[in-house]
Amino acid sequence: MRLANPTMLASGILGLSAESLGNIVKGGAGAIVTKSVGLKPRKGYSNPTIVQTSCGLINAVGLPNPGINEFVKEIREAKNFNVPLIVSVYGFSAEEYAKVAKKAVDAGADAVELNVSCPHVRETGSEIGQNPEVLAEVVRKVKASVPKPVLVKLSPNVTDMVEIAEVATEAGADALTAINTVKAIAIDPETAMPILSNKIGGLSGTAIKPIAIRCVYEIYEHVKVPIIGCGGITNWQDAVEFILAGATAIQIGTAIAQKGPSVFKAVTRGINAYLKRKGFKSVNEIVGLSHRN
Amino acid sequence: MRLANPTMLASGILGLSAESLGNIVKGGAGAIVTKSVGLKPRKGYSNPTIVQTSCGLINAVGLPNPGINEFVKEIREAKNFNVPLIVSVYGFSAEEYAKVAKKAVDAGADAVELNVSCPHVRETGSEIGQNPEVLAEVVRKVKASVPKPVLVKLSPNVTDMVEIAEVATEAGADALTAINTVKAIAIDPETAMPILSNKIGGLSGTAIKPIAIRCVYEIYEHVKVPIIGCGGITNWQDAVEFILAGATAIQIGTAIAQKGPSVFKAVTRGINAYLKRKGFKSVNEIVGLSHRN
Amino acid sequence: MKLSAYRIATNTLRTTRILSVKTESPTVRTFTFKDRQCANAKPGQFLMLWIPGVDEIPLSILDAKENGIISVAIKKVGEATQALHNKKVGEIIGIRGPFGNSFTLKEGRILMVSGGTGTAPMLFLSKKLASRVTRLISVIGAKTRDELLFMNGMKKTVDKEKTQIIATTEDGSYGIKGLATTPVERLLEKEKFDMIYTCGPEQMMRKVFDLAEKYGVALEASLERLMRCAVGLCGSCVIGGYCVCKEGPVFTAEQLREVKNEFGVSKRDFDGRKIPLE
Amino acid sequence: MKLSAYRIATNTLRTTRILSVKTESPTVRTFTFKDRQCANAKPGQFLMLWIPGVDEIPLSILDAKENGIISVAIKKVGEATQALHNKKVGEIIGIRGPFGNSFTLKEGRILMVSGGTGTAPMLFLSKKLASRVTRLISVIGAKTRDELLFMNGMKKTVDKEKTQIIATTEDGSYGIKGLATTPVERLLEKEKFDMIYTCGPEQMMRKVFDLAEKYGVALEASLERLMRCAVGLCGSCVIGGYCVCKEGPVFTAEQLREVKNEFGVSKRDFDGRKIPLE
Ligand SMILES: Cc1cc2nc3c(=O)[nH]c(=O)nc-3n(C[C@H](O)[C@H](O)[C@H](O)COP(=O)(O)OP(=O)(O)OC[C@H]3O[C@@H](n4cnc5c(N)ncnc54)[C@H](O)[C@@H]3O)c2cc1C
Ligand SMILES: Cc1cc2nc3c(=O)[nH]c(=O)nc-3n(C[C@H](O)[C@H](O)[C@H](O)COP(=O)(O)OP(=O)(O)OC[C@H]3O[C@@H](n4cnc5c(N)ncnc54)[C@H](O)[C@@H]3O)c2cc1C
Ligand SMILES: Cc1cc2nc3c(=O)[nH]c(=O)nc-3n(C[C@H](O)[C@H](O)[C@H](O)COP(=O)(O)O)c2cc1C
Ligand SMILES: Cc1cc2nc3c(=O)[nH]c(=O)nc-3n(C[C@H](O)[C@H](O)[C@H](O)COP(=O)(O)O)c2cc1C
Ligand code: FES
Ligand code: FES
Repeated sequence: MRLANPTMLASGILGLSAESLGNIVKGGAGAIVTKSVGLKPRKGYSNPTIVQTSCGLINAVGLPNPGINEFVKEIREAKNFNVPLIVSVYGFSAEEYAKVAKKAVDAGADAVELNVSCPHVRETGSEIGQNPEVLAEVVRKVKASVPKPVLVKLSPNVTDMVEIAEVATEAGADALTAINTVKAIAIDPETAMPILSNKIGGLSGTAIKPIAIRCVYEIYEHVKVPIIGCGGITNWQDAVEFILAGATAIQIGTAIAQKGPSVFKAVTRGINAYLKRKGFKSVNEIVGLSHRN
Repeated sequence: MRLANPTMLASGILGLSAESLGNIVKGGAGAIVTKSVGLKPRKGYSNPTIVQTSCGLINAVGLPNPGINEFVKEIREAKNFNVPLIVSVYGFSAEEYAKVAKKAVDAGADAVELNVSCPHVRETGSEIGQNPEVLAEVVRKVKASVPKPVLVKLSPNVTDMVEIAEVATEAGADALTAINTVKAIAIDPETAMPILSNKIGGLSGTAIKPIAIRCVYEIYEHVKVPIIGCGGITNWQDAVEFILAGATAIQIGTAIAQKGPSVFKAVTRGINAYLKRKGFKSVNEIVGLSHRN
Repeated sequence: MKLSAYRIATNTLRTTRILSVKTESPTVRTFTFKDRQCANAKPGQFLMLWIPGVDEIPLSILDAKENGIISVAIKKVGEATQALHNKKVGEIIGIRGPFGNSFTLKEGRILMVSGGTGTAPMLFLSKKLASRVTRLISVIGAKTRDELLFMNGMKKTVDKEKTQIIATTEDGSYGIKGLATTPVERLLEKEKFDMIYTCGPEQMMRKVFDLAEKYGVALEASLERLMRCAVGLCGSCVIGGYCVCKEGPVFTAEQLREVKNEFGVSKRDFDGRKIPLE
Repeated sequence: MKLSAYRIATNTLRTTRILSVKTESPTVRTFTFKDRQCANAKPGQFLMLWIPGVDEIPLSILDAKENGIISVAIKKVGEATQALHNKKVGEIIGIRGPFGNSFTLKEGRILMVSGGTGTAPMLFLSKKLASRVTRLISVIGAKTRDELLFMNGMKKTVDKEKTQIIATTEDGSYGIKGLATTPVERLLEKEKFDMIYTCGPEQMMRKVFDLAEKYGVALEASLERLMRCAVGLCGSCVIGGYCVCKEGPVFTAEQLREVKNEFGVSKRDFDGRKIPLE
């Protein structure tokens, strides 16, 4: 899988319709990741599903999606954009992950990203990614059923990132995405109520950037597969920080709310200017460079 | 241990000298927690030991402290301020924790807080607080050697906050402080270097508030001991949010850099005005109120 | 693409108290509250209103005064709106916004066509247009006479010489019998308009759009879609390649042409599936 | 307590390139670089300078031009300062700050007493004072002639009529033989001063302080302590109840009286222990 540039859309951001994904491609993304899709349709949680904090967003959308059987239409349409299409997949069992992944690939996905890190839906997401045995089984089953690269998206809500990263790669992950959102809550003082209908959600945006970069930094020295950095990236400096920490590519989500889809172009331009100024020929030359001493 | 008001100084902030602690008391803190002290003197890491991010600070000071034998002087002086004095304690073994705690209490500490959550010093701090067996042993040993309340300060860098909180309380913790800093890093794009000399540090300040409140919220339903909320508190609204999540008192650290020691008075005033406006008589009436439905 | 278009400062949730509740019709009540951040909201913009413990729903801004007194008109259709109708003065609600774009303020000869609570932004718009128009015809539709909204408000807004208000009711209990669209073709045949603004049930707007296309008149319509984030992230509100929360809710005829196969035809359900408009 | 005193906006680390390096003495070099946030720094303020991969150290600002050209004078004393001395034009350093308070700008008759790189903030201060003073005596001390710093700079700054520069060297190779404090008592006997400013080795400043107390002259001294955070959090820089990084580095005679048993006597080591000043 070759990317035109190292920027990718993060899963769950405008990723349910092919036309929206098309706008992201127009905005300059080097690859697109769909919203996480499961075997059956899910309505998600009722509102509020999103709440802003001083330097981020907490969301508990609850994985709304039309189910893979319906979603294949969007996949077929979105595969016509000339960038790699990665379908994010979740399931309530290893079999479900594998089934959904297979249907996604059959419909034309260039790769699948396993969402084993959503912090707000029970019996899937991070409940899988926090459990080494279950995680390994999920990755193995998916690997066995699809001939395309399998990315595993990691949760920061674990004691030991390295352990989980190693489990995922040993089970066959072709790349790791780090990170999904950080478990968080917001409570309104006036009503004494958690604001999100699901109460607990996941924190994204600027607030989590230093945590996300640390996760990439930690796992870089222990795995050989490419790492895709994600969490709070708003500008090229953020992207470069992730790459220097060990990321081969990066994903952008929350920043799209402020900067629009053209954030991908802006970040790519910034990375290229940086490489040129520093005398490097490609992103690969600076991947993990901060580990040099 | 009775506090004049629910605000406390967080450990590691101006907490190495009695005179600085005195300023914090003048600023209105209801209790003071010292810098974490160990058995032997430690110089800490070389600079940079602190780096600012968009909405927080990352620090890896490395637990500099003069060792408990020297520090007892400060304890004896600081116990004269008319607020509870809590000595934060770390060790490289359960025995060390117990020894330091005993010396602190013998010198006059009203309670000890066990730092089992510092994310940047090996073989102590979070390496202890992330391991249920070791944690239980540390808490038990300390409990057995001091007749004063033992607070356990929890790390957010764990898969399961509730498990750790339960282990700590079952081992005898009289209260839990949540949370210490979140493991993080900052890399400078121009030099491609991690900025902190220790590379990895702990994120504090506004950025981590929603994570800290979530930790308090999660453990509140599972433990009976008081919880002291900590992480990113800057104003009374933040404090109230922690209390509604389940905290009986709160600690303030990073905000002192912007607001000075009078932040304690300002927060206390705000909490009191809130209670009055809402018709409550005391903080206790609103502890954990957000769990009501 | 201007950066300012992507500012999300107004996305912070703040709580405020209901200042007044007024019953406008058997199913519609207007609520006022104070909110500084909405003080400069423009006609067409919407806010997200949090009913603590129940839901958070998008509502068009009915009026925004400089002193921060904001009003919204709410039609009781389900759980959230029912819960709101039960709320009394002094109770706490939460607000995010204002969100989205707004109607352009045209000069000259204007036609407005609205139905149901769609009349809310039209009333707001007509206040802002009052001084600029030479003619304003406002067609307001409802099922029955007592559901006709803001007739008086609309009358007061623009001066009588220039303004004409046409009511339609499905049961004929007031004004013209039929749908709001019924008088529109006749009006377009007779007069030349510089702009048609429309807001209301989507099938109604679609008809108005088709007529506007036929007669070559410029048009802006305010659309509704499922809103979650309201800041262009979650994708629940998409129509074609547009996020209604951010690139809308007001769309021009040119844009509507692009989404012709969805506009007035289908929307996306809570699970993201396309379903026919009921 | 003003809120502005607690702003930490300048705490963000930024990197910049060394624009020039000048050898001032066998042990001291001045470095210039561009940094907008220090453009309005005041005499007495300091910055934290990051030597990537080595250390981050506090340095007094020697000069800050409106165009953001900043200079610092660095004495080679250990690993970090040695590493800095090896740096060449174009190499990257990091900057945080400016931090701390500054000298008050007095009018009238001024005495300055400085030693070593303590002359750096004195030179900066004398530039700001130039137009306000009626008399300025600057006592500059060093071990030997070639370590006397900024004599020329100081001469150029204030006009000759008003200014007198007195050099002292311990070996008598230039000016008065002895310590910077040697001529001070004589000066205080002879003349009345409105303010004494002092910066340099702490024992020197302590002597100047004792003399100022004896002769009843106002004094401000710039102190050094171990700096880590520079924003009043970590507590490494405390003297008495003060954080030198925030409530200092400039202290008045009144404040110094409060910390008399530490000032010129002891400091806190890296592990927080009080140790005697060497
Ligand atoms: C931009 C915009 C402006 C609006 N302005 C007004 C207004 O001024 N006055 C007014 O009364 N109504 C307005 N609405 C519609 C209003 O949001 C819905 O009537 C309300 O959400 C219904 O909620 P409920 O729980 O009462 O009904 P439910 O029974 O939950 O839903 C009834 C229908 O309302 C719609 N709906 C429910 N939740 C949402 C949501 N989060 N986002 C969008 N649609 C939803 C769905 O189509 C649903 O089928 C507006 C909608 C949008 C998108
Ligand atoms: C407010 C302030 C302003 C200063 N201004 C200047 C100046 O303009 N020019 C100049 O040459 N020097 C200045 N210094 C002193 C300078 O910071 C030290 O010389 C430098 O840190 C020594 O570092 P090193 O690694 O070369 O030496 P080391 O061998 O590491 O240390 C030598 C001594 O320097 C001191 N020191 C080391 N690290 C620090 C630190 N982080 N904070 C404070 N002191 C430290 C200690 O007392 C130590 O014993 C200033 C110090 C302070 C606090
Ligand atoms: C509204 C929203 C919805 C999301 N949905 C998903 C999802 O379905 N699957 C997933 O793996 N991650 C999801 N995420 C997480 C993002 O993909 C990303 O990991 C996270 O937001 C951090 O990146 P950011 O700070 O750039 O947004 C979602 C994030 C947001 C804000
Ligand atoms: C400079 C600094 C030093 C700290 N040192 C300690 C320490 O010694 N022991 C400890 O338990 N926590 C220490 N902490 C963590 C704080 O006590 C607190 O848990 C954390 O900063 C979150 O709170 P805040 O956001 O209010 O700062 C330190 C934090 C900072 C910023
Ligand atoms: S409501 Fe989320 S993108 Fe429009
Ligand atoms: S250097 Fe940290 S408090 Fe002054």
